[in-house]
Amino acid sequence: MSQDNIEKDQPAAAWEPNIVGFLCRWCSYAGADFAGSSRMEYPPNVRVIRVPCSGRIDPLFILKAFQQGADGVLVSGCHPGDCHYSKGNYYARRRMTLLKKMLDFIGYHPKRLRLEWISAAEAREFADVVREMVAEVATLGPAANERVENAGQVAPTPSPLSEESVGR
Amino acid sequence: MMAELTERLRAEAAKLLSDGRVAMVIGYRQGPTPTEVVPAFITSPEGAEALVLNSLCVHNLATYLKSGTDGNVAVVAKPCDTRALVSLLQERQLKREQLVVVTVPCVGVADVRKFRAALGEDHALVQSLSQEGQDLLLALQGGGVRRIALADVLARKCAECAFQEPTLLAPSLSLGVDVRLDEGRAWASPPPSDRAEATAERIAAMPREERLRFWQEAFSRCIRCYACRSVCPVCFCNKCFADETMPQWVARSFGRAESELFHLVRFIHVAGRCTGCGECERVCPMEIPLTTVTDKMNQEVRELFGYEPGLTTEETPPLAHFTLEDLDIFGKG
Amino acid sequence: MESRTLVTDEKGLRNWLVAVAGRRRLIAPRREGDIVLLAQVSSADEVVLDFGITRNSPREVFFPLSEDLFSFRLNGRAISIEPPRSQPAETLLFGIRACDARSLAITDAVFNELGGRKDGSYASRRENTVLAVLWCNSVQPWCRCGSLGSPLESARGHADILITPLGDSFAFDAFTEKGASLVSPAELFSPASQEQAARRDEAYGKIEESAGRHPALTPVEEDWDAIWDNPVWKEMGARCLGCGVCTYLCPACTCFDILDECPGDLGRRYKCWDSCQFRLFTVHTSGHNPRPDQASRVRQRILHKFKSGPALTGLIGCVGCGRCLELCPAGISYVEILERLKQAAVAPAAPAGEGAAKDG
Amino acid sequence: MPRIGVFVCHCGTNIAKTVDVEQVTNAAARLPNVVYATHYLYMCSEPGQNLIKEAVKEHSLDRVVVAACSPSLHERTFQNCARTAGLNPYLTEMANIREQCSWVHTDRQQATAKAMKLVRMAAARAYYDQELYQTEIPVNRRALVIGGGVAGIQAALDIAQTGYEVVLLERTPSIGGRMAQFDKTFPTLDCAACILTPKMVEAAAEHNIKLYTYSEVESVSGYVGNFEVVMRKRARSVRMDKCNGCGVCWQKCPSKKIPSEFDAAIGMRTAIYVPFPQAVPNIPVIDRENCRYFKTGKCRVCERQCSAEAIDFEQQDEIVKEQFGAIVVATGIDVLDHSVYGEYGYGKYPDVVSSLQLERLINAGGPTQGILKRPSDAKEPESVVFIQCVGSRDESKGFPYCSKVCCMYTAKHSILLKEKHPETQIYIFYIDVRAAGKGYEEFVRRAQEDFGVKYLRGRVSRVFPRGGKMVVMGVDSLLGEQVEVEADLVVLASAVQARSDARELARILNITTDKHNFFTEAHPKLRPVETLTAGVFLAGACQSPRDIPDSVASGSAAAAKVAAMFSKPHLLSEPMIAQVEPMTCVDCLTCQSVCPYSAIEEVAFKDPLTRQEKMVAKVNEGLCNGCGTCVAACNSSSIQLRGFTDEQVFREIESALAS
Repeated sequence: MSQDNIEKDQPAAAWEPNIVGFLCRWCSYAGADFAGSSRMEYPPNVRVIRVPCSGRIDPLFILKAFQQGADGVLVSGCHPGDCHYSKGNYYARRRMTLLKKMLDFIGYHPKRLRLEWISAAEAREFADVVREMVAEVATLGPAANERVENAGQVAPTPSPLSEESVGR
Repeated sequence: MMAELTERLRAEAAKLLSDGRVAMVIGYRQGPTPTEVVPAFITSPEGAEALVLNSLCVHNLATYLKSGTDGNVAVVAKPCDTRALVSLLQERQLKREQLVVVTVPCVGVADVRKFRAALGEDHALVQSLSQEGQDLLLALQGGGVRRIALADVLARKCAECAFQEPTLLAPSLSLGVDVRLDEGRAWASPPPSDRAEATAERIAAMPREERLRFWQEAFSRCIRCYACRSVCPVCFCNKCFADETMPQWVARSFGRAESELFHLVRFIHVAGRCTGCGECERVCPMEIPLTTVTDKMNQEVRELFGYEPGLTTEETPPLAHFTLEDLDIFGKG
Repeated sequence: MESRTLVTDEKGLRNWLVAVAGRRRLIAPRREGDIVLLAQVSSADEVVLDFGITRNSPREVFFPLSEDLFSFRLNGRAISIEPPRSQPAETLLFGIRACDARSLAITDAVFNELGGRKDGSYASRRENTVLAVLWCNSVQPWCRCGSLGSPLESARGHADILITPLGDSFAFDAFTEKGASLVSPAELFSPASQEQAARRDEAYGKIEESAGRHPALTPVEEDWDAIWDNPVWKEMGARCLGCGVCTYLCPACTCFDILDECPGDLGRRYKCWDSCQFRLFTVHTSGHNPRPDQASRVRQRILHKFKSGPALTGLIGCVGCGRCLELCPAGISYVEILERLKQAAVAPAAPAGEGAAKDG
Repeated sequence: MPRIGVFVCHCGTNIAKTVDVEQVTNAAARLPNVVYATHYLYMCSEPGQNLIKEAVKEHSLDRVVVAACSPSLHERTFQNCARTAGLNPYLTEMANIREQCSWVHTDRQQATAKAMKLVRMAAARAYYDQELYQTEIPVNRRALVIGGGVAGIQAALDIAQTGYEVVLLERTPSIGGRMAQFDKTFPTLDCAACILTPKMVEAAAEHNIKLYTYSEVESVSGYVGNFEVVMRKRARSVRMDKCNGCGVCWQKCPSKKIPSEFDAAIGMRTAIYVPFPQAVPNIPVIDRENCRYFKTGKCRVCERQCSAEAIDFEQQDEIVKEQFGAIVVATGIDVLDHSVYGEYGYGKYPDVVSSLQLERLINAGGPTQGILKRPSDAKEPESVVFIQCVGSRDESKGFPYCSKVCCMYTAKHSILLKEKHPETQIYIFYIDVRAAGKGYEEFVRRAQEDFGVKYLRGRVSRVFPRGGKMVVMGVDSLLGEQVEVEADLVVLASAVQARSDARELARILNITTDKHNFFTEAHPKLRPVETLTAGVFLAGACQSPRDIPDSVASGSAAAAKVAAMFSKPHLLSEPMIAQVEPMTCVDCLTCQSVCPYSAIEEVAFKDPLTRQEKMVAKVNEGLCNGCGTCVAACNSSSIQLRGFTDEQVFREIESALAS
């Protein structure tokens, strides 16, 4: 079996949740590392993107991830009061809150976006959050099914009248 | 009353121009046909004669000030329009000293689509338009007069209007340079609200899957003409993320996913800044119920942060600000 | 080629659509939200027969909002190119109006004739599509088609089939082989009676004479110098919001852009609509913009349709469908602009902001 | 087009056991713009790094992606490796396939697939890496120490003695601070004055130290290495250049009944005064609120008496603006105002005093020349009751924290009293005795065992007078019974509290405070004397309750940090910081309102295309710490965070999800 097939067939063969995780480098990413050095096993469905601070996470990142076919997005930063930059996570909290309210209103399942405060010491918490979220998203099923055609494909939704169209 | 008021408006505008207080008065004038009203940019005292005032003055003229002004400008504003002016001042896109606000009374504006529907075949016959209180009067060819009650064609935002006082004239903002024509006006108690239309409540009440389908259909109609963005008074970015190519956040190729991304990000960008003028929805050629989302977001902002955009320049928009009391506003799940 | 007129009732019409839909992709007016759009329909019941004009124009059918030219795969430093996936399907385009049918003459000129080259995908879509015009019941406030030639001629000249509502029934006239062959099966139709033919001509006549007209809707003959700095540009430029409503709803606009996208190692090159009204339309890499303000963009749009365009193709770039008149967020009327230009040719232009020009 | 090299590490079996490094390498080799991919047993090892260096040369790579452990472990290693290979260190990326892959997954196929994904993401990101450079920030090698207590003095001396200029700024007329008020110090019982005074004199004599007493900080601008501080030197009404400190003026001053701050209000002072005899500088100030001349326009006694003609009633506050490279905050503490404890009758009954007042009452330099006389009738008390934790560890009064010093100074007081009058009965109500520290526990035991001080465990409920004595009612929680003790004097061990105006100073310095208004350190363990604002350091009790040894230690620690900073030729700015694109910036300054470091300023910018000038936001590279909060707040993406650009994150998202 060729290398990239492994990569490709994974979703095809048996659907697995695709979750993107944005972790602040000081707390949550370190917490994830700690979970590693403590050999805590958790499912491989989360793709971690390291950012300096949860305050760096533009709601645009999350929306783009969903548009690209993510089934869930995990946002994690330092506990309130512990932000390495003292305030970033407070802004993140407001942004993510409004974002979630909007996604819910638009019809996305609220469980697909998760905000967690995980410190560098909280290896167990990180592993638990990943396990829990993967399980939850797995029961929700592929976001692409909810948002019909095209998520994540190279080609976008066909223009409504073009041949590829499945009708508006 | 409207006629007399229009006269006062023309006089004030002419005076502002002849005194040299302002280089331009932005107001309303009759459009290409008697049943159309369009923004007017008056630069000469004589020009002021073209100004009109009636319930077809739907446009929020603040949007013409979002990229600043050269020289002093006077702008005609309905009470609710002043909120957008406040936002522009708050976000430093306007200089108060260059701005003369001419506030006019408002009995609500028409939903132009409903108005045209009500007018129907008579459209071609209309010679002139005038207004009596909450009735629009259309003089028809051959002497007839068609009377359309505003209540029957009222814009939804007016049915739900909570801003009958110009916010801009709060002492903190008034430089005493403004012209108030809105005093003593009697706001007829908001006419029967037609909330039956797609309002946030109705959509929120739908089962999630239905909501999802509703919005997918809506967004898949979008042709990305960007009229919503162009008309929005708080969409004042010099370069919109949607036009960004490094990276290309939103593909230029068409399709629901791309259009949805554009709209969702735009909703977030105006969240806590949107002053609810409803222009985005008015101009959408595909009639996507955009204000349903912006209203919903404003409601969330109100409940979460106790903030109402466009009331004061003292406060900071909620996403540019936080308090330690936010605690677990995100909630679980 | 003029075949004899056939007649069927609404039930028959819908059955015909069902029959056609069995063989071809059916694109027809469909209600969405509060508007009627041309869209691919899955069942004939969705088709709307009573409407003014569809909000979107048929150009989408031949000139999609975006279409792949090819896709490519990156492999290390190597790039492999793959042809586009889909071939255009056999289609019946039902329910467009005479004015929209006329617009195809303009898009044909641009995509199929200019420079003696054909735009492959446009051409094949044209070939694979049968046009069935649905004759108008009434004249809409914004209709200006009358100014640009007889609606009936537009239909005869550019459609394969003309379907005329006669109240209780519909008259079918096919002007092409393609069209005629599609008006079947025979059992659905009966030949038109004298009386029905008369009613059909009556319907023609009603629209023919009442169709919106305006004297200003003719090519701009004045010199460039005479019109270039007309105050109307500045006035409209100030009012124009720079959105794409007019150009994206216009059946005769043909501007597009070509871009690449490459998430991961699989990319594509595609063509998509663009609008001369967008600020970025003409921006150079250097940042310089030859059309620096909205006034110059409004001027571009109007003069391209009524001066430079006609000079190139011999055709006015407008069919008077009225979409831009109805839906411009700022109430900008190209009719008013043309009128002002032509006035200016005789009398000096009125200063900006004074007196509203009347649009007949 | 970048030329990317991918280097996959086995990490022995740590990675190779669960991840098929072979497959990962082959997949990597086919990623866009990857021109070379290989794997090795230990990439971080010498041969591993050499392998990278050679590949960079051989395949002229300009991007290096290392798939190995966590970047927090070896990012530096491979950045340096790239540097020695002639690349800009910031053109390296790491894919964390150990901590976040091989160590947490067991299914080999899944782990391998994920590893390939992580490599793909890293490579996609690397494509958009830019060369980054640290910019040099000049340092102004002068330090400002705010607060002339023992911590501030120590910090000032240590900095000065490493050869850098220091301004030691003190709000009161003399340096010395709290320690100067004390009689003796625990646990050694050596006299506070005897050990502090020499330091004060030394500070005054040190040529690198400028003393600004009776002065305050008005405002601070600038950033690390380049602060500009505006200070107000309040008018003393006495000319320092003329006064010789003879003291005639304050002996002759007619208004004598002013409660002395230094004596904790149990002693009196005159309107023109030095706070205490050993004051440095030993030059009086006129307290204009209380001076008869300033109140009535008549008097001028001191002026007449002053042979040095040093009195100057016209003197004005002097505003000075000076440049500093670093600031040490050592503003110390206040003592709880006991009136919140009505039940203890402080302020109501003269014979209920605070321990600070007791310090003055038993201090040879104090109002009673060190003979303990109780305030009400100047009688020498035969029995004294001490109440500990008055305020401290008391949620109900909003002081959940322990004041740290009360147990010790109460023991000290009891011993001092016993030494002078062994027959005095002494009771101490306590909750716990906290005596952690060198010789502390022994000290408390001496009080109990050698001096027979009676420790009663329990809270006091009420204090009230009865027949010329104070009655202290409380519970002995060990015996579990009500106790009632009669005493001539009651001493309250009052909670230590942040300065009432600490928040204001924090605002001026742009540093943070905790919920009790103590200044917060950058990291409680690893950066205890730094603040989040680079160049501002903390010393002494302004950070948390401290005793003298701790305060002195932290003073020296802060000094060491300052000296280390000054010893560098220049500071290097963090390279991964935000940067504004002025062409698209619309100057809404949302970035400014969200920046935790006040690093955004507004500047004029001339658009090269329109040639028009406009105002835009600009990032101060000295202040920016690179959190990126402003970047996410900018709707028009006119700010980018170097090293974490939108493009890079975008490509990571894309490749994380691209099939």
